[in-house]
Amino acid sequence: MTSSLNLWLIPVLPLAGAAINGFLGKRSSRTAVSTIALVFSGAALAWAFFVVWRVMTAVSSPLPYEEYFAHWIRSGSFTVDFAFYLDQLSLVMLLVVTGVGFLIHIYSVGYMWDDPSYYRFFTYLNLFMFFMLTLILANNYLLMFIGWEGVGLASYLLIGFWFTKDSAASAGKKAFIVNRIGDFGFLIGLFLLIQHFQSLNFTQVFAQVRPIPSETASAGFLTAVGLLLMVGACGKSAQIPLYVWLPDAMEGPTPVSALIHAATMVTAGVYMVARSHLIFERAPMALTVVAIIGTLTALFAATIGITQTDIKKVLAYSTVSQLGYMFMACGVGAFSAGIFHLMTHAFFKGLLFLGAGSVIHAVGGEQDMRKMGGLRSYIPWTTLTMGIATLAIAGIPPFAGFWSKDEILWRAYLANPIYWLIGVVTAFITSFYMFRLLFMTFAGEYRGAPTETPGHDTHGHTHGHDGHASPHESPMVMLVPLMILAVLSLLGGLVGIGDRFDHFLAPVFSSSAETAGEAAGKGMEYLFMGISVAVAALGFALAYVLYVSKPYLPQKIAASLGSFYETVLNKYYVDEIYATLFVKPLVEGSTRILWQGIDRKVIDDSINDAAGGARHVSDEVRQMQSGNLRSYAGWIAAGAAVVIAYMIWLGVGR
Amino acid sequence: MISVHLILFLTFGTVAAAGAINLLAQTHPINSALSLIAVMAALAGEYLLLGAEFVAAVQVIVYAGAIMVLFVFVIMLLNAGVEEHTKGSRVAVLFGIPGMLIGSVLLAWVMLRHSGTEAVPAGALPGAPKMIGPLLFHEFLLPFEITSILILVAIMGAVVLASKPPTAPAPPREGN
Amino acid sequence: MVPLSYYLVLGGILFACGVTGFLIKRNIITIFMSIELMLNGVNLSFVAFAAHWHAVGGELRGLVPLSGQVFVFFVMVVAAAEAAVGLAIIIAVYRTRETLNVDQVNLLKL
Amino acid sequence: MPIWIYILASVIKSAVVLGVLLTAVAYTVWLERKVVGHMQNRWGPTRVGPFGLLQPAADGLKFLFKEDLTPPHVYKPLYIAAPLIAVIFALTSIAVIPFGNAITLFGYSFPFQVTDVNTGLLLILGITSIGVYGVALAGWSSNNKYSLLGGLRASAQMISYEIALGLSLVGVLMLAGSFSLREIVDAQGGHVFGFLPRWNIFLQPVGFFCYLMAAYAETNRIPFDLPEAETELVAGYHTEYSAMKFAMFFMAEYANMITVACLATLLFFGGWHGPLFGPPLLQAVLPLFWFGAKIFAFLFLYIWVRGTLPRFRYDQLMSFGWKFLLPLALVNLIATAIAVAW
Repeated sequence: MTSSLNLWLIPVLPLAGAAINGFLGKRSSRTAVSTIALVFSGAALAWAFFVVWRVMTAVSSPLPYEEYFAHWIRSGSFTVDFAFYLDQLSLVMLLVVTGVGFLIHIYSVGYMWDDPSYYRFFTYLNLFMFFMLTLILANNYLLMFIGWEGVGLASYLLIGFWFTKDSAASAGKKAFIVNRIGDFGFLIGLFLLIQHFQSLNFTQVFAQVRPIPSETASAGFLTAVGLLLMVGACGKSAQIPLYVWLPDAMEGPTPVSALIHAATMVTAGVYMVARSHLIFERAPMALTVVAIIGTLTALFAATIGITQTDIKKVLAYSTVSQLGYMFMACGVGAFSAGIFHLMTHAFFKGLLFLGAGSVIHAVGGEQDMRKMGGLRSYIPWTTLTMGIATLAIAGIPPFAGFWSKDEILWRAYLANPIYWLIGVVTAFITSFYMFRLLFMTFAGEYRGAPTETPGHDTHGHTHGHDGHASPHESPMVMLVPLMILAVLSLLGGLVGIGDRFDHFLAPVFSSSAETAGEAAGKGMEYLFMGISVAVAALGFALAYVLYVSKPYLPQKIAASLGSFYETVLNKYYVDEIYATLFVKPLVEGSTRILWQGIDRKVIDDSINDAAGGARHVSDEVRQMQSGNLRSYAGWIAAGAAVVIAYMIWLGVGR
Repeated sequence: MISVHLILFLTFGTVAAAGAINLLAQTHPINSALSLIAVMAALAGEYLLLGAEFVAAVQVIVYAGAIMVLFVFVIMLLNAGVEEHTKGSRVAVLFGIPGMLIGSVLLAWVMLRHSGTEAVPAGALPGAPKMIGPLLFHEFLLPFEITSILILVAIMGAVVLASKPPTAPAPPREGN
Repeated sequence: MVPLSYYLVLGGILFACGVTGFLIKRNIITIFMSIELMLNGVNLSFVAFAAHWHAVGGELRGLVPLSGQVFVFFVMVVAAAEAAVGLAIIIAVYRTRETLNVDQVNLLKL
Repeated sequence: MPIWIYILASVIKSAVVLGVLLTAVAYTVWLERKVVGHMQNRWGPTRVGPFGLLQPAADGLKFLFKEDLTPPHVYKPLYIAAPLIAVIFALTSIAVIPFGNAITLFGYSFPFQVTDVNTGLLLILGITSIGVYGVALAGWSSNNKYSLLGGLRASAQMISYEIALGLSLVGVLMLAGSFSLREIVDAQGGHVFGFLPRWNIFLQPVGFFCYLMAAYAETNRIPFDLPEAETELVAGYHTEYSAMKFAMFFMAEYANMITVACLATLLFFGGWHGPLFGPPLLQAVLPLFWFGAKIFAFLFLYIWVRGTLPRFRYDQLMSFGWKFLLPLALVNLIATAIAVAW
């Protein structure tokens, strides 16, 4: 193969940035901090591009390419190395992460400029990049898991970035804990893998998996592994039942929501499932579970999205539902479609969040859409870019979202029309609430009071130039990423035309399901395209009617729906249910039994008694230490006699 | 048959044992010291019997000539008198003496149980300086160096310990 | 020809006398001498063993010839060091406590 | 040779050597008095016999017949033992000293030496180191502060200088490669550069200097005679002694001087080596003559120094021994080692 690609540089560069900023940032200027952060993340992006160039120009495609860095665990036959693995899948992820990450870095420079702990933010951000890239490039599950946990940590730190704010801190904790639940499943899955394959290395594991026949008849070992991995994925990618952390995660700064909780980290689950597709393909039951979970999540989250009024919450739920789409794709075996949607979603959802950030920035920290409106005249660029993104997510051709979503729906139909039906409904809802968001924010006239400082404080960061009466466009440094992302979400879908993306990823997902698409006639596919477009248009129309032409209708409808509306508004009371089902018993139990029962009564008492006993004994024994030299000598002599006797006994025994 | 070797051994051995006993019997440290010197001289004789002439010489020079002189010197310096009989520690009597007796009896039993098996000829091996030297400076170089460091440290420690502590100025006396 | 055990027994006697002296003597200096006595007993057995191993051809079994005698030198060095430091300590103690009786120097405790 | 001849020869040799030694001791005293006297512009002993040659005999008689009184407060056993120890060890060390080559009588070869031990030098060192006890015990047992101080000084001084003494000899030993005095002397036969006799004095001048200083200190001679410094401690360790016991100390001191002189001759001045000429009988006797001559020279040096130099102060003594002599001997040792190895 060609000479080394030095993949290790890509993760290490952001780490270096994080280290420098973390250790020196406190005393260096904002400019220096942002320079460091940008340079290192940009370098990572550049190197990623270089790698792509090398791969593309290589005469014989060097993929999959493995790079051994250092060995880490060597226990018996089981070895885990710091080694990196690059194939088409990780290549796509690599580009997405570095690209979007870099853009969001740039954006953050403007967005976080006034934050007191500016350097901390970029340290965390670079740290996140490092872990995310490790996750992507790992050549074995364990290293992947390190990245997995690392991004969890980074997300925890960034959600709780404004840790002085109670809600932020608790949101961070919530995210962390919920993720732990998922990771638990993931870990057990890994243990199972180790037990059966004595390895976590992708190539080795998959090499052993390939010959195994599909467990169609009965759920076997691979099913178990698949389900466990799915649990992990649910945690990380916010699927039912573990999605609850993602909406709260919006407490973090908006760029974080864009980068971590929309574009990259939350898709790690999808990536992981796609990465271990061989296992899933041989475990149809697990695959079905994936599909069902994805579908339900998509619908469920979308419905919640309708009622939310916090602009970021809406986006959060839409993220959850889009992730549901991806899992649906994976579930029906259309991994490449899932990854495709992952990529496009990274573009337009990142763009949406950044736009939302720009809006929030514009109105001075206000997040409630009811206090917005008519902003298009104030912030035209943001309006334009967000419009593009909305079209993209709603699935209007030729925007990116259309291609990927359509692909997914088509594949879903091929697998099972039910999926397709739900998918279409979800698509309708999606386009509805997205346009709702768009109209509520930009259309009509401005409903918010002239921006006031408290608004910022609730948001935790104070605004650049206070005392302005009206919303204002964001600085260029924030707009440029918006535009780039807008272009991407406009054209990003084109790479999928004619299954080019499929063929690109074909070496990875060389499975039977891939070719099914060609089996069915193209004509049907076009028909389905039409349907989904029509649905999207329908959603647009409904949103236009409700929020532009007849703004009084929504309240009526809400009133008529009554309790159901309440339920949806309160997110189906899922948080409350969880609280009563799991949290409260846990807290009670650990307080009563673990703390007061075991810790106090058993552990502490035993320790105290041991100490007390030791004191009593030593009080007696202390008398032995009379300080008289000769008595010591006496003890020694006696002891020597004993030793001699013992040794002689040994000698005689032989 | 009683060889000259055995006779000499017994003679020196008797002297050594007698000296050791005398060391215990004497109440005045200087007598104990002298009897110890006798023991060492006798041991030097034993070493000669065993052919370890260099060891014998060093035994006389170092032990009898230097270490014991040091002892005598200290006895004279502190003008140590006959030791007074304070009440001893019960432990030493109750455990120490019996322990010592048991141990030595056991050892003697074991040794004599294997006695006569191997006989050591007179001048068994010539421990000439010419042979000791290479040993000290090749096979046992590291221990040798370490002991040299040890003795150096000991010298410094002795100097520090025995040097007069800085006496604090006496407090001014009130009254006449 | 004298059996090895005789030498060992002699050494044992000296050692036992040393222990006894340590146990029954009150004078610190005498106690030190008892220690020297023990060391001498050990030395004797060292030399005897050296001769013995030489006699039974221990060199053939990979033993360093004369090593027993070499150990004696090390013991002597240690004894010298111990005597120097110990006597210095005795002098220091005598300066402060005005006595050489170990029964009256019993600060070696809590 | 048959064992009885060996024993007989040994007895004769011991008797002769002892006689010669005692005579030498006696006449060294006479010599000292004479020489010092002349140095101080006096005559020294003249009355008894020609040039007072019978003076030693007279002294001996006096010591013998004087009342031997023992002070009541002394610690008797050691008080009596001390002079014996001193004189015995002083006289013993002469036993291993060779005076000349072996001569052949009746077909047997008899070395001019009481006994030839192949570690003779070590033996002498050991004996001299034991000799300390005489002085120390005398000082302690006579229960008198002057004596005690003398004894303390003696023991401390001897311990200190013994180290320098031993180190100064190691150089010679390395050159000769043996502890046997005879071999050491044989190693000094012949010449270097054709004309210079290969005596260690030429190869080991520093060693010789160290040896001389240390030896003077070991024998408690001026300028190191603090143990018996009459001006501070009445007579040092033998203040309480009288009559024969005192004489024993005296003899011990002079015997030690002679031993030291012998050693110096053997180790540094090529022993009995010297120009041989004349008929065979003369050739047989000349070595003895050379040996005696060298020893005489050393004794004379002793007396000369005594007549010339003042006495050290005690701290000077110690600092000289530890801070000057010992390092010097060490340096010499290292230099010699390097030279020999190379």
